[in-house]
Amino acid sequence: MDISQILFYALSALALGSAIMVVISRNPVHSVLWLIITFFAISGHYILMNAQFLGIVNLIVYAGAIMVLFLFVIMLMNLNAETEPQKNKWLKLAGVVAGGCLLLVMVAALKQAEVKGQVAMLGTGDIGLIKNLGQALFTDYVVPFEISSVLFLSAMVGAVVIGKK
Amino acid sequence: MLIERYIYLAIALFCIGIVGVLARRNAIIIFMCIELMLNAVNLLLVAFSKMHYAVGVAKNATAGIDGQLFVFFIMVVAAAEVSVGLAIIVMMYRNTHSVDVNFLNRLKH
Amino acid sequence: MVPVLLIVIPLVSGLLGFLIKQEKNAKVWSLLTSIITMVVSILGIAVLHKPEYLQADVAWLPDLGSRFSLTMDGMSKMLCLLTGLAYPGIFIATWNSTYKNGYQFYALMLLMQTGLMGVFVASDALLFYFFWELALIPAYFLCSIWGGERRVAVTFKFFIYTFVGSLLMLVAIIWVYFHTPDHSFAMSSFYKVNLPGSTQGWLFWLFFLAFAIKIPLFPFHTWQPDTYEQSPTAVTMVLSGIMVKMGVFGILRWLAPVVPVGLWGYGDPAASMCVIGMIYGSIVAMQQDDLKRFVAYSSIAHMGLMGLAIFVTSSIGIQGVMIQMFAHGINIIGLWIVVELIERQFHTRKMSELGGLAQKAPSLAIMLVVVSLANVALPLTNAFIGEFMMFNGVFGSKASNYHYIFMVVGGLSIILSAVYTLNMLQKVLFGNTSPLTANALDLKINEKFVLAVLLIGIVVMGVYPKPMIEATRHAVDAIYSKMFVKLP
Amino acid sequence: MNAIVISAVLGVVMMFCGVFTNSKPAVRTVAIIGLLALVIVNVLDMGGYHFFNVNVKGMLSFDIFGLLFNTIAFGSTWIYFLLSGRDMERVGVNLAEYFALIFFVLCGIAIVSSFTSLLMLFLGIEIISIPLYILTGSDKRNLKSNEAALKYFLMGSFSTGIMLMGITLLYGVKGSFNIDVIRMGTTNLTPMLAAGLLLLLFSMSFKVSAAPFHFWTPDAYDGSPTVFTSFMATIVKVAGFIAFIRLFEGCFGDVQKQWQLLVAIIAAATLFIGNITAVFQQSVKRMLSYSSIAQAGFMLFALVAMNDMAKDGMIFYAAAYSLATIGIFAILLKMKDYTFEGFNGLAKRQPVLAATNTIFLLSLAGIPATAGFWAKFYMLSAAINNGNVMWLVIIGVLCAAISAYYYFRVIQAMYFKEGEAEPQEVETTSGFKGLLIAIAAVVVILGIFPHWLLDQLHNLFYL
Amino acid sequence: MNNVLHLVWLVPFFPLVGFLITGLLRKQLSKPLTTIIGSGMVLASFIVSVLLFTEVKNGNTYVANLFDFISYGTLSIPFAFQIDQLSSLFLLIITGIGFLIHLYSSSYMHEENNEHFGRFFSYLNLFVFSMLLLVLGANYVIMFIGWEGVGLCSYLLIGYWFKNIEYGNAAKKAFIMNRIGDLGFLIAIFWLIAKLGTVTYTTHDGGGVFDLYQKLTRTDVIGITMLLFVGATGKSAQIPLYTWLPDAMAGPTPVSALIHAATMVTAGIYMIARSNILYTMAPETQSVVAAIGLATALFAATIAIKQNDIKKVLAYSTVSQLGYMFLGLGVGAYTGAVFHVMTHAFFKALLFLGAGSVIHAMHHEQDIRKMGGLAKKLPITHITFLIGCIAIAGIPPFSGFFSKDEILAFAYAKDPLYYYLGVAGAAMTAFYMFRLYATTFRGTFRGTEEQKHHLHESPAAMTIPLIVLAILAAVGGLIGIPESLVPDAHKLEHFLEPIFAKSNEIKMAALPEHHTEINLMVISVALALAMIIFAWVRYSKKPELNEPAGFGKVLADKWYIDELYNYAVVKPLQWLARFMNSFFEKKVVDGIVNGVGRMVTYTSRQVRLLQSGLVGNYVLLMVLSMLALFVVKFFIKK
Repeated sequence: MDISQILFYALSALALGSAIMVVISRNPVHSVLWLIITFFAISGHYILMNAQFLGIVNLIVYAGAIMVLFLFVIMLMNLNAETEPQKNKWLKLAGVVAGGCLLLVMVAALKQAEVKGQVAMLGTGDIGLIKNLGQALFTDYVVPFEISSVLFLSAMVGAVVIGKK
Repeated sequence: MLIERYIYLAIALFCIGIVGVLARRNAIIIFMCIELMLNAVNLLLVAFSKMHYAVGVAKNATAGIDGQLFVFFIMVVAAAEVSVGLAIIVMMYRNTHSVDVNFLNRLKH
Repeated sequence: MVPVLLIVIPLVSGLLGFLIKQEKNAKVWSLLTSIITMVVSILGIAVLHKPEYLQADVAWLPDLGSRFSLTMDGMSKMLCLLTGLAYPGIFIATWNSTYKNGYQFYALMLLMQTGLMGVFVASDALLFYFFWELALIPAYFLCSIWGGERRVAVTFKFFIYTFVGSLLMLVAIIWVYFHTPDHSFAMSSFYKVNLPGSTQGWLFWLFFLAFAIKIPLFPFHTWQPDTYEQSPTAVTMVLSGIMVKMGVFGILRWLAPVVPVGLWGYGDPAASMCVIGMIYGSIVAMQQDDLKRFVAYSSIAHMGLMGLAIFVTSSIGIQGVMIQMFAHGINIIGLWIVVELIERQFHTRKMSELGGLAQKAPSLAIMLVVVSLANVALPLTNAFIGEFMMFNGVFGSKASNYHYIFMVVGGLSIILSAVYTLNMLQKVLFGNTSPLTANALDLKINEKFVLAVLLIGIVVMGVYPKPMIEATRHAVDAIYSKMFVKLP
Repeated sequence: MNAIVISAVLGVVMMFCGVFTNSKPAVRTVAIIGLLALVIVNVLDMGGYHFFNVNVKGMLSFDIFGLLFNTIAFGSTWIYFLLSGRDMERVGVNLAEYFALIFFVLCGIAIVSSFTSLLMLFLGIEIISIPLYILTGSDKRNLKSNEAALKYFLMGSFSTGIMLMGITLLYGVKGSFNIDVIRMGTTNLTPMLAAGLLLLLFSMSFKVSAAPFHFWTPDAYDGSPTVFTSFMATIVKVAGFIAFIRLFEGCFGDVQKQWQLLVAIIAAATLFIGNITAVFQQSVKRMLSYSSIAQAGFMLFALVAMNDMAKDGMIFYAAAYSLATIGIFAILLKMKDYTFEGFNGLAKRQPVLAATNTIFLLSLAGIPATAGFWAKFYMLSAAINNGNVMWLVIIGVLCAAISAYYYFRVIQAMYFKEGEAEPQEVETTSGFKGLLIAIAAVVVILGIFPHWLLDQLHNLFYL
Repeated sequence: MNNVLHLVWLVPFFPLVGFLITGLLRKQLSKPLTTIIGSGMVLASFIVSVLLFTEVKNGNTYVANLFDFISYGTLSIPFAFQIDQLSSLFLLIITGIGFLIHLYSSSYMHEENNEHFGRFFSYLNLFVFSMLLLVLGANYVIMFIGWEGVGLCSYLLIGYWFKNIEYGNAAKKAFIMNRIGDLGFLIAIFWLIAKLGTVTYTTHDGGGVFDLYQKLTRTDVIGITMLLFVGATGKSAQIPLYTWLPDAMAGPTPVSALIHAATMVTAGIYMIARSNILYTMAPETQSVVAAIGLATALFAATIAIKQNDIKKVLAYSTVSQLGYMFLGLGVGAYTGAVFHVMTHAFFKALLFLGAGSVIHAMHHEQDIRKMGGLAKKLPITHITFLIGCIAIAGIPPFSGFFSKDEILAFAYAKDPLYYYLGVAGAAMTAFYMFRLYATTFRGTFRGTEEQKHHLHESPAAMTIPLIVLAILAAVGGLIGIPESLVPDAHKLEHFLEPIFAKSNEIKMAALPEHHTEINLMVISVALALAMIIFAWVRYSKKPELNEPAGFGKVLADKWYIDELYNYAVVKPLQWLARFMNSFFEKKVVDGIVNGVGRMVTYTSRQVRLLQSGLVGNYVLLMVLSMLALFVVKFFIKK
C-alpha cells in the first residue's frame, strides 16, 4: 500500500465522517464547519488525482465563499443555537432507512458496473492543470462559458428582485 | 486506484446528502446537504475524468478533460444557486422568523 | 351535396342563431331552418338518387389518411330523414314552451342536429367520432341549462358516462386504423381490415361499450332515466328519438362490419345483456310514477330488442332494426309530446296525480292511446313491422346458439310492455278526475296538427312499410354480407 | 442560435429598461415588441436565415423540431404577454425585472430545445430554473409565495443533484457528454448506464412534474403569483418535455424497449395522481396545477411511444395545451375569488369570458373540434401504434374521462349556477376580450384543421 | 272466376270507413246518423258477404293480393284476403250478427251522449273490421293483425266506461291475457317462417304452409300447433287463460254479445280449423286440445252453477261452450266445431242480448236474485231467452242439439270417456241455464218498487234482433242434421269439405255406428231434459237467495283461480318490480355507477393527503419512488 492509497483511504474516511457529522450536528454552525472539512477532504482527493485547479477552486469557491455565505446567513438569523426542534422520530428514521436503502440499492446496482476494474490514475497527467483547462474552456467550451453568464445575470436580477425592499 | 472505490465513495457521500435532506428540518442545513450531494458528483466526475484519461491518453493528450470542465460549471452554477437560494431563505426568514421547513405547510392538499 | 347541406344548414343557422337575441325570432328562424333541412333530407331519400348527390369527399387530414367524406346509404338516409322530420315536429309541438335566453336554446338545438346528421352520414371513422362527440356537447348544455332541479348532476353523469364510452371507442378506432392496409380512416378501408379473432374480441368490447352506453343497454342505462326526466322535453325528444339511435347506428355501421368475428364470439353475451335489459326495463317501467321515467324505461326495453336483433346476426332482424329505428323515433317523440303537453298543463308528471283525462281531453287521450299502442307494437302500427322482423330474426338466427331462449325470454317483454303501458294509460286517462285534472283543457291546434301527422305516419308506415324496407334493403345486405365475408 | 442570443440580449435590454424608465406601459411595450422580434428571428432561423454563425463545437444543434418548438413557445409567450402582461404589474414593482427573467427563461428554453451536450442541458435547465425560483417568490410579502419559492427551490436543487449524478454515471461509461456519443454503441443497458438513465429519468420527471416526482408542482403553482403560474405551467413545462424527449431519444433511443416500461409506469402514475387529485380541489388555480400534472401524463405518452407520431403530437400538444391554459389563467387572473364558486354565474356577467373559457376547458378535456382533441388523439395514436402499452392507453382514456369531471365543474359554475349580483372580477378591456376570442378561434381552427398552423408555416418557408 | 269475389276487400272496407266516420266526427254526428252509418256499414258488409257466400257456395274461392305488406329476401307476406268456404261462413256470422248487435246497441246505448255514442259505434266498427281481417287474411300474419286488433277492440270496449277503474282493470286483464296467447301465436309464426319460409296458407304453385306441411318434422309440427293453441287459449278463453272472459262482462252488454260470445272468442276455433291439416299431423297436440277443451267445459260449467250475475253465468257458459268446440277440434270433428261456433253464435248472442234487455229493463241491475217473475213484463225477451236456453241445453230440434251432439258423437268414437264427461257437462249446462231462466223469469219479482214500476219491454230496435236471433237459434241447427238421422242432410259438412279435405285424406275422424249415435243422443237429451225440469221446478219456487256456503262457495268464488293467479303471478311480479325499481336499479346498477364516481372522489380525498405540504415528506416519497423504480429496473427479472 503506497502513500497515495493511504491518503485515499484517510481522505475518504475524513470525508464520510465529516459528512455524517454535517447531518447529525444539532448546531447549524457545527454543520457548516463539518461541511468545510468535507470540502477539504474532497479537495484533497482532487489534488491526489492531479486536478490541482479544481482542488483550489473547490477550496476557494466552496469552502471559502459559499460556506462563508452560509455561515453569514446563519449568524444573521441568529440560528447558531441548537434551536431545531425534534423532528418526528419516525420520519427521521424513515429518512435514514430510505437513504440507506438507496445507498444499498445503488451500490448493488453498480457492483457490476461496466467500468469495474478500470483505474483512475492518481498523481499523473496534466489535464487538471489550469493551462489545459483554460485552453479547453475558451475553445471547445466557449459556448457554455458564455451561456453561464446568462445564468449569472439571471441570478443577479433574481437577487435584486428578492432583495429589494 | 480502482474506479469502483471512487464510485462507492461518491455514492456514499451522495446518499448521506440525501439522508440529510430527508432528516433535517432546517432549510439551510438541507441546502447544505444538497451541496454535499453536488460535491459527491464532482468527486466522481473528476475520478471518471482521470479514468478516461488513463484510457485515452495514448490517442489524445487531453482525454477526459471534459469531466473536469463539467465540474467547473457545476461549481459556477452552484454558486449562482446559492446566492438565489440564500436570498429566498432570508426572505422567508424575514416573513416568518423561522427556517424550519415544517412551518412551510400553508400550501397543501 | 345532400349530406353536406344536411350538416352545413343547421350548423350555420345554429351559429347565426346565437346572434338573434329575440326568442320569437329565434323560434321562427330555427323552425325555418329545420324545415329546410327536412326538405333536403326528403329530397335525399326520395328524389336525388344519383350517387354524386349523395356523396361528398374533401381532403381533410391527408397526413392521417382521414378525409371529410360523407355518404348516404339507405340507413343514413332513413336516419337523416328521421332527424329531418323530427326537428320541425319538435319545434312545432313545443312552440308554446318558453325558455330563458331562448335563442341560445334554439341555436344549441340546431348545433345538436349538426352533430346528429354528421354521425349518420360520416363515412370516415375519425369524422364519425368527431360528430359523435359534437352531438353530445350541445346536449350537455341544453340539459344542464334548461333542465329540472337535479339537472346539473344528472347531465354531468350522462356526459361523463357517454364520454368514457366514446373514448374507449376512440381507442378501438385508432387501433383499427393502424391495421388498415392503407393507413386510412375511410370506412372502406376499415371494412377491409382483417384482424385476428382475439383482437377482434377486445375491440368488440371497446366498440360495444361506447354504443351500449349510448343506446343504452342494460346495465349501462342508469344515466338515461335521470337525464330524460331532468331535460327539457324538446331535448329529451331529440335524445330519445334520435340520439340513442346513434348507438344502434354505430353498431351497424362500425361494429358489425369491422369486427364481425368479435361479434360472433361475443354476440351471445351481448345479446343476453340485451334480453335482460328488455325484461328489466319493462319490469322497472311498471313501477314508475313519473311519466318521463316511465317512457325512459320502456325505451330501454325497446332499445334492448334492437340490440338483440343485431347481436344474433340475422339479416331480417337487422332489417327490422332499420325499420324500428325510424319507428321508435317517431313513436317515442309522439309519447314525449303528449307527456310535455300534460306537464305543461298540469305541472306534474306523476301518474298518481293525474287521471280522468279521457273525459276532459279526449283528443289528448286518443293521441296518447294510439302512440302508446304503437309503442307496444300493435299490428298496423309502424313498430309492429320492426318488432315482427326483429323477433323473426332472433328466432331464425343461425349464428346464436341460444336464439330460442332469447326469443322466448325476449318475447315476454311483449307481454310486459302491454302490462306497463296499459297501467299507465289507466292511471293517466281513465278513472275519475283528480283535483289537478278537473279543469283540463284539450289540445291546441298546433299540437293536434303535429300529433295527427305523427299518427298518420305511424299508421301509414305500419300498413305499408314496403318503401322503408326497399330504401334500406341494400344497406342491410351490405352490412350483413360484411358480417360474414371477413373470416380471418 | 438566433433565439438564444436575442433572448439573452432582450433580457439585458429589459434590465436596462427598468433602470431608465418607470413607465409600466413602456416596459410592457418593449417586452412585447422584443418578444415579437424574438419570434420573428426564430422563424427566420427556421427559414435558413442565421444571424449568428457561432461555432458551437457540437454543444448545440438547431434542428427543425427544436426550432418549431421554440416558435410555439415564443408565440405562446407572446400571447401570454398580451393577455397577462398587465397583470404582472399587480405582483410587485419590478416589472422590468420580471420581463427580464422571463426572457432569460426563454433563453434557457431555446437551449434545452437544441442541446446536444448534457452540459448544455444542465445549463439550460438551470437557466430556466433559477429565474423561476425568483418569479415564484416574487410576491415577497405573501407567505404563500415565499413558501412556494422555498419549496420549489429546495426540491429543484435536490433534483439537480440527482440529474448531475445521472450525467456523471453516463460520462463514466461513455467518456463524453455528447448525446450522439452516448447513443453510439448503446445496444444494451449495462448497469451503470441504466443507473444513469434512471437518475436522469427521475430528475427530468421532476422537471416536467411527473408523478411521483410532482410534489413540488401543486404547491409551487398554487403559491406563486398567478400570472407566473400561467407561464410556469405552460411554456416552461412543455419545454421540460422537449428536453426530456431530446435527451431520451438522443441518448437512449436505440434501447427504448428497455426503459419503456419505466416511463409507462411513471406516465400511469402521473395520469392517476394528477387526475384523481384534481377532482377534489376547491380552488381553480390548484385544480389547474393538478390538471397540468395530468396533462403531463399524457405528454409522457410521447416518450413511451417514441415514434414520429409522438414527436408531431408533442409539438401539437405543446401548442394546444399552452394556448388553452394561458387563456384560462388569463381569465382566472381577472377573478377575485379563485374557488369554483368564484366562477358562479360568470356566463351572465361576462359572456365572452365564459364562452372562451369554455372552449379552453373543452380543449383541455380533449373534446373534438378543439385543439386538445388532436393533442390527445396524437398521443393515444402514438401509444396504440407502439402496441406494447395498451394498458396505459386504457388508463389514459379513463383518466381523460375523469379530467372531464373537474374541467366541467368550472363550466357548470359559469353556466348553471347562480352567482353574486355584483361583479366578482376585475374590469376587462375589449382588447383583452378580442384577444381571448382570437385565441379561442385558433383553438377551434386547430381543432378542425390540426395542420393548419403547420401548413401556414410550411408555405411560408419551404415553397 | 266470378268478379264478385274481387269485391272481397269491400267487406272489411265498409266497417273501416264506418270506424273513421263515426270516430272522427263523433261530436258532430247526431245519434241517429251515427246509428245509420255505423250499422249501415256493417249491413253493407253483410250484403257483400252474402254475395260472396253464394259465389263460394258454387265452389269458387279466391285469394285477393292487395299489396306487399312485409317482404324481405325470400320471405314475402302480402296483404292478402282469402275467401273460401270457411272464411265466407265466418263472414256471414260476423257481419250478420254484427249488424244485429249494432242495431240493438243503437237503442241499448241511447243514454250515452253524442260523443260517447259515436265512440262506441266506432269501436264496434273497428272490431268488425279487425275480426274480418282475422278471418279473411290469407296468411297467418294478416290473421295475427286481426287477432291483435280484436284484442285491442275488446280492450277498448270492456273499458268503455272508463271512469270506472274496475272496468279498466277488467279491460287490462283481457288485453294482457290475450297478449300471452299472442306471444305463442307469434312464435308459431316465426317457427313456420324459419322452417317453411312462408306464412301464406296456400298458393297456386303449392308454396303455402298447407302445401308444404310435409316438410315439417314431427317436433316442428307439434311445436307449432302447440304454440298456435296457446294463442287460441288466450283468445278463446281456455284453461289456463280463461279468467279474463268473465271479467270482460264489465263492458256494455252488446259488446259481450258480439265480442265475448259470438265472434272474437271463437277466433281460436277458427284458427285451429284453418290450420286443421297441421293439427291432424300432430295427434299429440290434438289430445292436448281435446283435454284442455273438455276440462274447460266442465270446469267453467261448475262455476256457472253458482253465479248470480246474469252476465257472469252467460260468460262461464261461453267458456264452457268454447271448451266443447275445442273438444271437437281435438277429436278431429272440425266441421262439428265450426258448426257449434255458428249455432253458439246464434243462441249465445241471443242470450246476451236478452240479458241486456233484462238489464235495460231493470235499470242496470244484473243480480238475478233481485229479479224474478219477469216473464210477464218482458214477453218477447222472455220467449226469446227461453228459446236460447233450450238451444244451449241441447234439446232437439233447436240448434245447439245438433252441433253439440255431433261433437259428442265424435268424442265417443275417439274415447267414450270424453263422451261421458261431455255429457256431464251438457247436463250441467242445462241445469245452470234453467236455474238462470227460472230465477230470472219465474217466481215473483224481488226487486225494488221503483224498478217494478218502470219494468217494460224493450223498444223494437232491441227486440227485433232478439227475434231474428231466436229464429236462427231455433232452426239454425237444421243445416247440420246428422247422417244418422237423415242421410245426406249435413249441408254444412259438404259445404266445408274442401277446407278439411287434406285432413280427411290423412285421417278421417270416425263416427260411431248410426244406432250407437242415436243412443248417445237419447242419453244426452234425456239427461238434459231431466236437468231442465229439475232446475225449473226447484228455482221457480224457491230461488237461491242466500250466500252460498261450503262447496257452493268454492264454486261461487270460481275455485279461487283469480286469487291463485294473483298470488302466484301478479303479486310476485309486482314485488319483483318494486324490488328492481327501489333496490336493484337504485342500489346495484346505479349504485355501481355512482359508486365509481364516489370511489373517485374518495380516492381523490385520500390521494391528496399525500400532498402534505411538508418538504420532508415530499422528498421522502420521491426517494422511496426512486428506490422502487431502481428495484423494478434492476432486481425484477422479466
